[in-house]
Amino acid sequence: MKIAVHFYSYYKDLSGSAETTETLPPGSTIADLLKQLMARFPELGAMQNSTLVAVGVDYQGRGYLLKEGDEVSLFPPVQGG
Amino acid sequence: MKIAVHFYSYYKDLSGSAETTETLPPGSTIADLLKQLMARFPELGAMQNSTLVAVGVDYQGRGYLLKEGDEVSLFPPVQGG
Amino acid sequence: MKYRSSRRCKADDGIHDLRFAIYDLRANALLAPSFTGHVVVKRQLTITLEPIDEAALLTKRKISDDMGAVVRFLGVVRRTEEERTIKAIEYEAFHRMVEHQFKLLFDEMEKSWPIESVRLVHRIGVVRVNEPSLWVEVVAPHRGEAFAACQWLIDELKRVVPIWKKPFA
Amino acid sequence: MKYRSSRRCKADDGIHDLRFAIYDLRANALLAPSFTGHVVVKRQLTITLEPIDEAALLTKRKISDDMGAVVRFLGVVRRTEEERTIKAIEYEAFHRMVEHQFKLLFDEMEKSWPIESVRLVHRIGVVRVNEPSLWVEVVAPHRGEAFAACQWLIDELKRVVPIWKKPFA
Repeated sequence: MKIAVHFYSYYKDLSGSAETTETLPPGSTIADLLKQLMARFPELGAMQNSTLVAVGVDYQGRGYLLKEGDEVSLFPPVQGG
Repeated sequence: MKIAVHFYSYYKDLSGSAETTETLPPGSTIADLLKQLMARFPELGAMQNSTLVAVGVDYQGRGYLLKEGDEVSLFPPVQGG
Repeated sequence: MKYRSSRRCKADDGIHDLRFAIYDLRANALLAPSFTGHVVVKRQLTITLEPIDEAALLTKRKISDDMGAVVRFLGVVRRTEEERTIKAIEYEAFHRMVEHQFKLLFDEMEKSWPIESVRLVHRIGVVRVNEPSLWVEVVAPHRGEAFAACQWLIDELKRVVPIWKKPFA
Repeated sequence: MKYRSSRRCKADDGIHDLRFAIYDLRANALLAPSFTGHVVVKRQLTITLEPIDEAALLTKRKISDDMGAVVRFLGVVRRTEEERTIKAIEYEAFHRMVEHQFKLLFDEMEKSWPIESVRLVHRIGVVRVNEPSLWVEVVAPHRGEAFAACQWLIDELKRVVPIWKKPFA
């Protein structure tokens, strides 16, 4: 299945792009997606533990089961206000 | 010695006046003044424990030693804001 | 300043604006005697590239006769950010998620405190030092709940609302 | 309404207005990195029979580039006072003592938090339901200290400042 991935804040700079698409086998979790992304964008690796992950507009944990069509967003800790 | 006493808030209504003067022997404390005032204004008696006492513009406790010329103010708990 | 083109997003009078809420037990413990169990909580969220106009905001909200406390907070860009001197901060937002996360926070506020109104304006794009980036207002019957709700909202905003800073020296 | 004739008392730009303060150790623990050990804390106390004009208050205070947080509180007369419906509250003040007690509170605030400015307006005389009787503003480098100082000031005001309420049905 194909998963659209969006980067925000300095993750955009680190990855060199605002979005990408990953192909994953069915049954993959966010943890699997992150592993695959870190291999492709080693610059993001150091950030892995503090990375926030949303599917659509809701936060999801590493165990979330991805499904076709999910839009995943990755970003560093938020800093609004 | 003569001590000027001012009443605020509903103490004015209870005592029927905004101020009075009490004559006390030297060495008297605020506790002595209150005892004398309660005898003269029994309406204030029930309030005795919650009565706040200031000499000039500072709060003073019951043991404060009064001196000639002190201006004492008696009032109920404050309610500003 | 490459995020400068972020689209303007105004949620005023939109999805978050007016709805009913039934207070839960926690909220009821705090209620004023005249509280009837549910109220209309006015909500307004504004994410904008424009400067925050406090004077205009003040003219736009009347409070009801049962409200005794209004707490307002203004967050202003400081000259120092992580011990460096800066000229401005650029705020970037993931807009759709910002709106959704604020909706969740407003829902939670309604359940936790008997507030009548909450308004929040967050400026995005470039905000210079000494200019406000955030304005929050909470209206409630008593000051304790107004302060608590306002501080909670700001703390949560800084925890979950996807907005990021980029300082400019 | 027999207290209506209370004199007008304005302490603006008067005794409380501007002075130096050396922060104690407790305050220093909270200080921003750029803090130099003493600052001019702007103080303004207004006790007035006039309605509180928020818009005018907002135009009168600039904050410095090191300040990141402004907390404002508005206390409004509610329709119910001790479960009775009222039309207004009349506030009576022991003016000289009010000014002195606020000075002591402002001194204590300066020692406890690194605030840049505190302004407080208390209306006295008859204040009708839905009208503000109290306006407070605290400016500080960070929101934690601004909220804490503002709440502390209001709590203390309600404990020690000789102002009393008389509700009118």
